[in-house]
Amino acid sequence: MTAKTMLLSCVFAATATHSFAQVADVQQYWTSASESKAMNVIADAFKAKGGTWIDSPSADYDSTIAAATSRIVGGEPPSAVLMTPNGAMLDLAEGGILRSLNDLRDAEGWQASLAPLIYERVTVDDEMVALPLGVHADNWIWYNTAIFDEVGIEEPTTIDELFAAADAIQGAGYTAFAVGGEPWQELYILTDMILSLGGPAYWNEIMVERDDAALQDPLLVTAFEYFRKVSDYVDAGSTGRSWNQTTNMVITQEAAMQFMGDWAKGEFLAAGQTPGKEFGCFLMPSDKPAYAAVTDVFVFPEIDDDEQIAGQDLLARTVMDPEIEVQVAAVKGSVPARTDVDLSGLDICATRGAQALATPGVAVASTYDALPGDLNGQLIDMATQFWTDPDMTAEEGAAALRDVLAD
Amino acid sequence: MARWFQRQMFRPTFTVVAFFAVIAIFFYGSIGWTFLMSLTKSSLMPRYDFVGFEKYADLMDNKRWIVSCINMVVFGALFIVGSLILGSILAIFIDRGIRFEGVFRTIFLYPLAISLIVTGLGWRWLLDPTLGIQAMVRDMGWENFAFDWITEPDRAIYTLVIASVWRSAGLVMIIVLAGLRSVDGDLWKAIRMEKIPQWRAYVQVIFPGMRPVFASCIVLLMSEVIRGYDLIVAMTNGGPGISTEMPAKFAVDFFFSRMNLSLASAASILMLLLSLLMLAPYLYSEFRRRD
Amino acid sequence: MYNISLNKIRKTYGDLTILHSVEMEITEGEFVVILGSSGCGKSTLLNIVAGLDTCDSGQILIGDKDVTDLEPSDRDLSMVFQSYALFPSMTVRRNLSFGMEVARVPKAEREAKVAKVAQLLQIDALLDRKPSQLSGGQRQRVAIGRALVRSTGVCLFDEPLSNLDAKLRTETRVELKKLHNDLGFTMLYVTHDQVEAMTMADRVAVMNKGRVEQFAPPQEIYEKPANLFVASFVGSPEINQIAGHLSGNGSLDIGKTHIDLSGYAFENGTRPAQDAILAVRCEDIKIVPPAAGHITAQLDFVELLGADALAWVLYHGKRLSVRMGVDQARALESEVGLQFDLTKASVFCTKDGHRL
Amino acid sequence: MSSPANAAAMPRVAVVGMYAFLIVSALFFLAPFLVILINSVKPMADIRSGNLLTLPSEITFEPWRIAWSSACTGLDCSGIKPGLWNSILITVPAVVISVLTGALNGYALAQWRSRFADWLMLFILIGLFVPYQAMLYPTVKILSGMGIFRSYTGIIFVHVVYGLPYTTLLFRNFYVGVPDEISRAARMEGASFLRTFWSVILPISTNIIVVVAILQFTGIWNDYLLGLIFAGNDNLPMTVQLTNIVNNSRGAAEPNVNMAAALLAAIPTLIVYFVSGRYFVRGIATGAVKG
Repeated sequence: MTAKTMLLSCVFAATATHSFAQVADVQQYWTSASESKAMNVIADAFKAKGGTWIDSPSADYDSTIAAATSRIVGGEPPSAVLMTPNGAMLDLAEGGILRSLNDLRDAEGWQASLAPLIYERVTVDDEMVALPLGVHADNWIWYNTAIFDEVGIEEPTTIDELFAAADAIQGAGYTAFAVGGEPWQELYILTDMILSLGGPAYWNEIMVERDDAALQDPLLVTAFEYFRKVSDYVDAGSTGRSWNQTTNMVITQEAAMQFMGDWAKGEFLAAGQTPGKEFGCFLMPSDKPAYAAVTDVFVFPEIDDDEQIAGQDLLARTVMDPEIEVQVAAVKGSVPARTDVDLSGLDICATRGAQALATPGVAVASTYDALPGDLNGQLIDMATQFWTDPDMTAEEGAAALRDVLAD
Repeated sequence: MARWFQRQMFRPTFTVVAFFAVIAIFFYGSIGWTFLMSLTKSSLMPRYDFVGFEKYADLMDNKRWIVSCINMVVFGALFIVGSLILGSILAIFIDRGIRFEGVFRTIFLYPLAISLIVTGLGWRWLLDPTLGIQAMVRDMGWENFAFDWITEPDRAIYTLVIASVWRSAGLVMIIVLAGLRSVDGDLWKAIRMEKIPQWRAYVQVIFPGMRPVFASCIVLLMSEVIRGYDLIVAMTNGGPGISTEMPAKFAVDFFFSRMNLSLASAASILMLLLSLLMLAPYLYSEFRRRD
Repeated sequence: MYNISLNKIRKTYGDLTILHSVEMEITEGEFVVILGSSGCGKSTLLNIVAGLDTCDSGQILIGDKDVTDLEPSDRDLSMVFQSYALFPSMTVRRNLSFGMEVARVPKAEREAKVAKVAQLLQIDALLDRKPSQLSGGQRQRVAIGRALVRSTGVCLFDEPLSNLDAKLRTETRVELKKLHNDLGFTMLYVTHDQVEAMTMADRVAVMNKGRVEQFAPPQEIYEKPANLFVASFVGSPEINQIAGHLSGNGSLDIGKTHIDLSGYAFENGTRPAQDAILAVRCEDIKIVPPAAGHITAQLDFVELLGADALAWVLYHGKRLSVRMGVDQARALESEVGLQFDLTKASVFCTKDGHRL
Repeated sequence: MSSPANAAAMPRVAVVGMYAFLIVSALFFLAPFLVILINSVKPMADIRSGNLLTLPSEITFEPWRIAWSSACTGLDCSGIKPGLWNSILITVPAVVISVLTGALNGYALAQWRSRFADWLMLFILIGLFVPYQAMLYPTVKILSGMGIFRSYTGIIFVHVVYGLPYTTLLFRNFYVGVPDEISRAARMEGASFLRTFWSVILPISTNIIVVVAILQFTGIWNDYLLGLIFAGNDNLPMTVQLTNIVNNSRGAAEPNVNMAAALLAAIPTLIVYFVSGRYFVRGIATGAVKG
């Protein structure tokens, strides 16, 4: 234990002497093996500090939101809800439903220790309303090293090198890009192209500020052309295929590369592969590198039960414990949201991610986090429409994108 | 008063009123509230800032909604007709006193018993050109065999029809079978005396006499069409693109993951109106029959 | 006291009037049959008496007690249904005792009554069977038993014999009548079968379109029908009708034929000139040589019925029936004279059908 | 059913054709089930190699064991086992109450003579078409007002109410076919409406009760969203765990475990179908579909 954590433990011990039991009813959707392990890291630490953890798991984000909002409507809110700092969080925060964590933030100095992008994401109107559990990025490319070695190619560093590599791979008889059939997977490919061509600054202009002039940029048309180009490399079974079945194609050396967030790493690990050995990873190549972050956060609904308020305090401190952050990241394949933690235990992909997140100006919010309301959903609809309709031109695609994003 | 009360003990009125109240509160209360919400701009949580019928206009501009509605009509028609035909044929055969009736009956019925989340996955695998039937047939030597409907935007909806017929034909079979078994035996004797071919007997004599049976089937199937959600999610999740989206999925998606409560509410209200429209012919004939 | 009086019972469904102010006085111990074709309102009337249906206006007295607003079970009456309506899930024993069970009659008393009725109806052996294990006749007995077991004094029957075959029906008819004689209950019995009405009733109420057309002993109904409807409804084959004009001198003119009605006892003794119908039963016509009778007709065909025969003759395009011996029927010529027994005939007003 | 009236001698070709059709149909119905079953006993290696329709290289019941007792469903990794008892505790009383209320309501409606009766039927029929996701928030509000939100009572109540239009319609259509004289006879005997229902009508409704009970059992057993929202943490049904296993979107997928979990969860419903399929047919045959 470091001196700092010992000190924190004393603080916890002090809080624990309150007459309240500390209860946390956690509405969450980390139910797969690796996710469950990660949530257990938090829960075990929480329990070790004297808290009582009530687990309310559900299968996915949608049902978690349905359950959480129902519980809020019904007057029995959970103490904490697992979600992402997206439009839903904004909506809850603006509705005055989320507890402000400013008191804890100021007491613990959290603002300084979080990556700036992440801090910005969890703060609404200067109220800190969520705490990050870990950060993923959705602009990774995962590849099969055996195929790369066989064809004799290196990790590409530009978008043109990427397609050149793809051609070489196709020539060797492999599927270059494994693409699944879920619409959100298709959107990721499009946003990868936009990020690669435009870089973080341009990304923020169109996704965060949603600037009209930026949306007119012909760069978008080029991005759609590349997006369309990817479909030339896709195999027949793409439609409806889940992302992890798709990852499986890379694992089994059927396909060379996949555009996917870093949760894909869990699939490789589960198949007994090691990063840097059987498979490799790189962020979407570009001269203006970017890291499109998807953050997992806890929000804490306003609650009037003293035991649960105490539980929220304890849970908040547990989540933000640097050691816990590192452990969660290691188990789940994500990157710690705190920049002041020891990265030595992370694998090569996570290390790359952590470095990118810590590099100023590289990290941006992914569409999922950045866009309010159901704009992300509309983008998904738009992307999949373009993807499945070969007659749609890149110009039309860009115009459709503009229609969604323009205010 | 006491006498009135005493008399009501012998009448169904109290019961009817009690249940009416429950249904009014839960179902019509919900419809009312949903309508109210459709006039607001609520996103994730209910809010009461009214904007009139704006959301309905948005809905009409929403390509996904329009596609969903068209899909529902196409899907609904094919699904209902398909289920009725397959279910009726199976019922006819089973009614002929075949061997192993119990085995066949159970096989045709079991789809109702298993969760759609999983059977949808089973179907998706079967229909997946690289994993399922197409791959299997090609492995057996027919290299040009193609059955990749699920990957084609124009045809994916037919795969949903196949899986839905698979799920519902058993129910239709049972209901029609029940109808067939209550057909008067003398009618069959007459048909044999007149030397009417069997198929004509079914099409022109037996089935027309079973109109209420088919009406019940159609109403049940329609409610499946309108509320159909699980199977779509499990099989195509609306894809490829938005080619297999349906109104119920639209509403559910917009309720939660799209955080657009008001739009989802507007969609739900329109779905109800749509279902009333679809029910209209049935209701018309029903009311006319009673009069 | 179990007399029943119905005062101005009226019933409508929307625009349709089912019962027009029905009045009926039934004395204690009387067997009254309500006769009518389907849709005449007879079953509705019975249900109103039973309390299963309500009337829009009017009053029902049973034993001088106003029961109009009482529940069926509070009216001291029991009922036998057309389909028997035995409770399918209960044994015969429980079917018989269920009503007493509801009324919380002590068990010993229930058993005693069930035993008594079972013996009376000879259904002792069936007590532990379910209705589905009984034949039609046995079900019928159980249904009657259920009505008798509460031994109220008033018993209602809604076409109770219509589901039995001809032989059983005849037998049960006799038994019912005997039962009535033994028990002395007031019985109100609805049927469309005139044979049942004729054989069992003390008095018959003939109903038509929601009205009681005539309420009288069966023989009177047959011999002196109050109107054309009753005359043609009762009796088989249907009463012969000959339309003509009743002239002031007491003859019925049919074209050039004049039938002298001096033998006929007109109601009130008056006979204003008007269009009228002469109605004569087939057994009240004698065959005579052509031109020797009241009218002359052409023989159409003959039905031999075993005991006797019916000759069908054509008169002015209308078919008339004449009952006669089989031998006489075999010897008929193609043209016959008909002689009417005018003392037994009826004359009705063509316009409204009332008896003249 | 031993010798149906329509069993005219069929030409041999027709008989062969009929059985061929039945067998092909049976294969069509069994296909997804077989895919699920086969893959539930395959090692992950087989599945990774992409052979979903081929037979397993070795049969392993490990996926079944994992699904039953060690798959992760949240913080816990103890499979679907913990939810089994909850599912039973919810489903059995919910089905019983649902059947009783549906029967009572259906009987009341069948008995109710009023010119509003048809309109009331329409009123209830529309309830069949309300997408239940649109009813969530209002129902939450009502239940929390009643103090039974997220409780054992609450989840049973919700299942009963949501099933009411369906059960009512089925029972009502059955009771319309029951001779009215039976109810009248009971009334003559002095039995009140409820007494008649309980002592006379309910005992003769076995067949339709089986039908409704099976349909409700299937529906309630397979329900996920209502259980998640209304049951409360202590009463979560097995489907919540099943869905948590099958649907986790970003974890490593193990389809063989998913399939095994689905089959495990379906065992009770399958048993119900096998055991009562016979009654099911008979039940529908006795009038569930009239009207």
